[in-house]
Amino acid sequence: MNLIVNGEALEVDASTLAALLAALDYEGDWLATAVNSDLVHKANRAEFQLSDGDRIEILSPMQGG
Amino acid sequence: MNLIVNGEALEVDASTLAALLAALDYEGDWLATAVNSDLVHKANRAEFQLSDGDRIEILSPMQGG
Amino acid sequence: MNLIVNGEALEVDASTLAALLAALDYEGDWLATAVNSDLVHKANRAEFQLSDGDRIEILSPMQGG
Amino acid sequence: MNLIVNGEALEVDASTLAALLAALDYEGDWLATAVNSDLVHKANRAEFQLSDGDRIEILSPMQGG
Amino acid sequence: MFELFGATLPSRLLLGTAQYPSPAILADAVKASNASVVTVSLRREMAGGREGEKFWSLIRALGTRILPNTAGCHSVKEAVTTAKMAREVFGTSWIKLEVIGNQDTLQPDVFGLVEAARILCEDDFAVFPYTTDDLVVAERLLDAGCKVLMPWCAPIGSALGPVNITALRAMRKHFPDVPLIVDAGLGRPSHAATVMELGFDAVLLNTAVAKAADPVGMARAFGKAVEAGREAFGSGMLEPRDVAVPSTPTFGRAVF
Amino acid sequence: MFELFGATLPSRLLLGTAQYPSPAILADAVKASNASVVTVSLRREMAGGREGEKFWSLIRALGTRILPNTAGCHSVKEAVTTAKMAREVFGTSWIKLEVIGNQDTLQPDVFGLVEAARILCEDDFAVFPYTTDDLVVAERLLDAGCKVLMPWCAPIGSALGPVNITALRAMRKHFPDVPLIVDAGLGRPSHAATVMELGFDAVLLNTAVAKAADPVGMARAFGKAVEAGREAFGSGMLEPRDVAVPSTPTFGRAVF
Amino acid sequence: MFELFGATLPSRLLLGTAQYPSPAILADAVKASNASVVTVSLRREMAGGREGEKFWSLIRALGTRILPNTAGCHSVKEAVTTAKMAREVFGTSWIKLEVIGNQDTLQPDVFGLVEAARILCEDDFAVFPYTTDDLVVAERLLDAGCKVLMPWCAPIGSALGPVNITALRAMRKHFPDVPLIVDAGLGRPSHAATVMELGFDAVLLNTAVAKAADPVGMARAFGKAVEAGREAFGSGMLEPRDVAVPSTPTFGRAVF
Amino acid sequence: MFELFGATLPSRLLLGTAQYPSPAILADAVKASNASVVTVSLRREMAGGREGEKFWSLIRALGTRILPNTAGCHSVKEAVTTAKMAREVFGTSWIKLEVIGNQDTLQPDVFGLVEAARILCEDDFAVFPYTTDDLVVAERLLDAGCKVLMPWCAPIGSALGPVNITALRAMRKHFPDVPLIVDAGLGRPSHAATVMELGFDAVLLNTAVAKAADPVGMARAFGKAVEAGREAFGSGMLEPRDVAVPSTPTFGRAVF
Repeated sequence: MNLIVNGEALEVDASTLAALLAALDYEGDWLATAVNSDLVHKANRAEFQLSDGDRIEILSPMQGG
Repeated sequence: MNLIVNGEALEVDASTLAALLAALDYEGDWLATAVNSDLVHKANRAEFQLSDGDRIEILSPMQGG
Repeated sequence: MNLIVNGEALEVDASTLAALLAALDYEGDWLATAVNSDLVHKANRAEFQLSDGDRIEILSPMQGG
Repeated sequence: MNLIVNGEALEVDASTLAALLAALDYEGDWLATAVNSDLVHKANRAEFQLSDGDRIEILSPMQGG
Repeated sequence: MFELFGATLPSRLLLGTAQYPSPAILADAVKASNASVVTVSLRREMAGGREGEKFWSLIRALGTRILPNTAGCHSVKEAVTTAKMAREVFGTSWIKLEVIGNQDTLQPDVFGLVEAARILCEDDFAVFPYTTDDLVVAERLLDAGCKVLMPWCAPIGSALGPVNITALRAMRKHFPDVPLIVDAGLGRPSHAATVMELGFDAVLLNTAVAKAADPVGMARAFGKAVEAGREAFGSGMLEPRDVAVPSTPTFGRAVF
Repeated sequence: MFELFGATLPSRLLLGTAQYPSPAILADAVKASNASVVTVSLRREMAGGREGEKFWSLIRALGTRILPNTAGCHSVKEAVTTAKMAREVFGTSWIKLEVIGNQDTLQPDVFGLVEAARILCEDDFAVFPYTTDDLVVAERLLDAGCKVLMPWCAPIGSALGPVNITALRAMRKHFPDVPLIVDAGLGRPSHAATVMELGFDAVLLNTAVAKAADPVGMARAFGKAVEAGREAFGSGMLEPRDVAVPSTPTFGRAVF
Repeated sequence: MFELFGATLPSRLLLGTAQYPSPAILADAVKASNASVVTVSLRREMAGGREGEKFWSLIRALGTRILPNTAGCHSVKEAVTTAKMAREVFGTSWIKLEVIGNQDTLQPDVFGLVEAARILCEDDFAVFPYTTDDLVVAERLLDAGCKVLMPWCAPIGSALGPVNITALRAMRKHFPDVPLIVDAGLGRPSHAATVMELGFDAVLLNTAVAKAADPVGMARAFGKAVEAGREAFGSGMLEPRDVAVPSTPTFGRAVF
Repeated sequence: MFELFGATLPSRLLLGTAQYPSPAILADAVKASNASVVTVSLRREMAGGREGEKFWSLIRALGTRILPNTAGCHSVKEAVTTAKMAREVFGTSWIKLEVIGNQDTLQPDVFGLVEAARILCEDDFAVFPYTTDDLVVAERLLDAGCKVLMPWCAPIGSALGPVNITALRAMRKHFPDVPLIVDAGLGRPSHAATVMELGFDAVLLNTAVAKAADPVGMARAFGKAVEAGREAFGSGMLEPRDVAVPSTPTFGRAVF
């Protein structure tokens, strides 16, 4: 499937958000995910179906002012 | 008819805005009129029908900053 | 003898500065004395001869900024 | 005679200030002269005798703030 | 010379007409200030009244441009209707748009201001928005169709002068090509000169002149200060330096 | 109009003649500024030189009063001798007395200044002492015979403008009847207007005009600013207020 | 002690966590400042990355309250989604709401800010809006459900300190009971003390500490300055006086 | 830690002892301020009086260094004799030298000051001269033997704070190695922090603490502000910048 992950176009074989994270070796409960500009809760990643062209943001804590 | 003219409740016998101005002895082309918060052009005062409870503003030039 | 002590004219029977202090019931080592605008050391008060019209200042610690 | 004229050491054959000015081709009533830090009036230049080592200043108008 | 909405104005001073000791002093002050524009307003006329007519004749006689305001309006609706009434009475589409948002500081309600500006610009008014020094609000006003901006430099009538030079500088830098008129808060001619030196295109004031002990003299003073500030802006001012440098050359100094 | 040592001066601006791009620009700047007095200096003339003569003719042609200075003098002796030489050359007993005490700030040496002032006043000079804003020093200068004072408002050539308004106010208040001329430190016309609004009698400047991109335009700007500030001082300015008050009367406002 | 959203905070200093030379220095600076709250952010994590985890552990170890921000968001949508993601990651409903409207001054887009604030307040966020000193905007934010306001005192990272004291005073006076935190623009401890003396409830800063030559020393300095300003506010400061009065009593002075 | 005349002082705050509501409050304020030095004075004792003794015991109990002053002296002779009497009573050669030259501003008579300083330095006093920000006067005081300078930052008791930052900066720059103590004119802790940030070595104040509604709280506030300012000076403060820069890094920002 063609996705845009953190701004980069990727072709990944993953039907759900959880699968995508696993495929890309993301793990840890300090991650936050959004698909097409909307938050997807940790709890919903497993059943969240991805579609071609989805824009996914995977964020984690950083310094801030 | 019961009208509110420049904030004061009046009972006037005038069916049009033009008639009201005449009845109250208003004259002069430097006057501007509004009924219920909308401008009524000079040209339209004659045919502008007033209704009971209408709020009329009759304004003229003053100093301003 | 006519003296001016702390700005007040007095007639006192005292020939030395020490005698004057005693006569006026001044005591304490926290006092400083000047005669006619010059310091008179504690140690010199006993032999310091006063003359008619001398101006004596007797000062002690006070608050200051 | 050895003189210091406007800061420069010169040997000039001139016994008076007026002679010095002439020798150095100075002229004009807009000049002011001082010898050894004192003003010498225009009128006195002719009789003003110079001595060896005198410091002479010859000034004229300039821009100023 | 100064261009606004196609009009060429002989001076960069806009003067208010309120609060003068007398109509005669108002007229003299306007002349002394060499103002090219005067602001006016509308108020309720009494039955049979002629007050408005007297004032209107006085103003027309001044021969300046007229800029009606929507002073005292607190809502978009009030401001828009007042603007339309003003256009009919004064025969000009120029309008100083005021939508007041706070009774203490008489500062603009920037939300209502942008909304009213859009409505009036679409209705072909030449809108002079009385606004703050907020750059983002300024952008919105330009998007709404405004061609000129009138930031305050301090609360109306406060006479404090420019209280935030940093913001005024940023505004001038950010909008190099938009006519910027400082409106409200000026107290002294030196304040007017200061904002003109920053490159503002003009100033609008009222209270500082009208409430002076001698309004006519003060009007003249402001007129000169505005010219002075503008000329200085165009003549390339010195930047402040921390160390003193001699004005009289040190070369050729006598040594005694 | 402004009286100094019996002379009636047409303007309250005194202008320096140093550092202009050319003699022609200097002359035009003086005219544009409407200055009533120009300051000049003395320097070493080269053997056979005519520099001084050229400059002197230029200055005389301006038709203004001339105020020679003792610029660059660091000792009482230097200053006194320079003053005497200036009196002979320029034919005036007016002298701007500078005794410099610090090379960084070019500030006056107030000790040498008072001493030199006493000597020159006794010798019938009309002394214009370049001093600080120190009231006690000012008293000494008056005791020494000075009839006018010239406090700085910032270091010479710094263009910082009045850095200590509190001190300038105190000085004006303390010497209500002594002519006070702000000398040195002004950078912009608004600075000049500010000190004139405080009630100072005149300003003396040089660098801010001479080093501007357009000295003639800047000279004109300062000329107007000085007039503006003086007229404002005489016209009773508004005191700053903390809360805003409407300029347009609220009485008779329409309600929509 | 200082109450915010039911939490009792031991100090009135909120500190940012960005731009420190190292994580260790960040941790030491937070401790030295005695800050009760630190701000954090979110950024993209690389595949397989552990950066976020490291930072997150460091922050948790500080034992302070955490205030996530929406730094860099230019739209309402961005800000709202970022806030929701932050709530999930950081486990707090506190959010410093930034909707940037201008890239030069990094000032808030007050229109987007109010809209985003309304959405987040309805979603039970404890919103800390980064806003300007505009009273009317402040009213809108309170109407939108905000319980605290964070006005800037100068552009972010400018270190200019309070550039508009008049506006800050008006804000404090107008909202006596709303917690007001000065956010952005502070450069020196004296700036922090100044706004605390005006009665502001707390300050939030980052660059002034993180970019100092010695961030830990500077953090300590700011911590003390905030306490000093608050204590002064509560201790009744002297009003400035124009005429000097002696501190040492004149009564009983010796006369020599 | 801070060295003066061989003594190591635990803090950089010197506090006056005048005008407190009560002796107890004076004592508490000194403790709360952590002042390392207190200033005292001399006055006429009544025949049989014990006032001086009570005050003297109170002061000794504070355990701080004592700095007697010559407050109120208007002549060299007065100041010198007062200094000598103080040395005998207080058993210290430290003396805060005041020679007042103007009753309105209570500013120093710099002429008398330099003369008195010379006499007292020759007599082995450790002279703390209360002076202005005049660099030339400062040079004379050092020539006279002074090892420390105490410039005012505003008139005594005015609470105006530093009215001439330019002059204070110049003074610090010109005398990098001379201990400089700002004396008189401070009104708020932020003022104290400001001058300490400029690199001054210490501050001396009295009225701002003694006349506060809560002198003890205000004393504590000033104590902290002085420490904050000093630590900031040593920690390398940010220079103000005109354009805003983001504190939160823009790298890795999410895009929605």
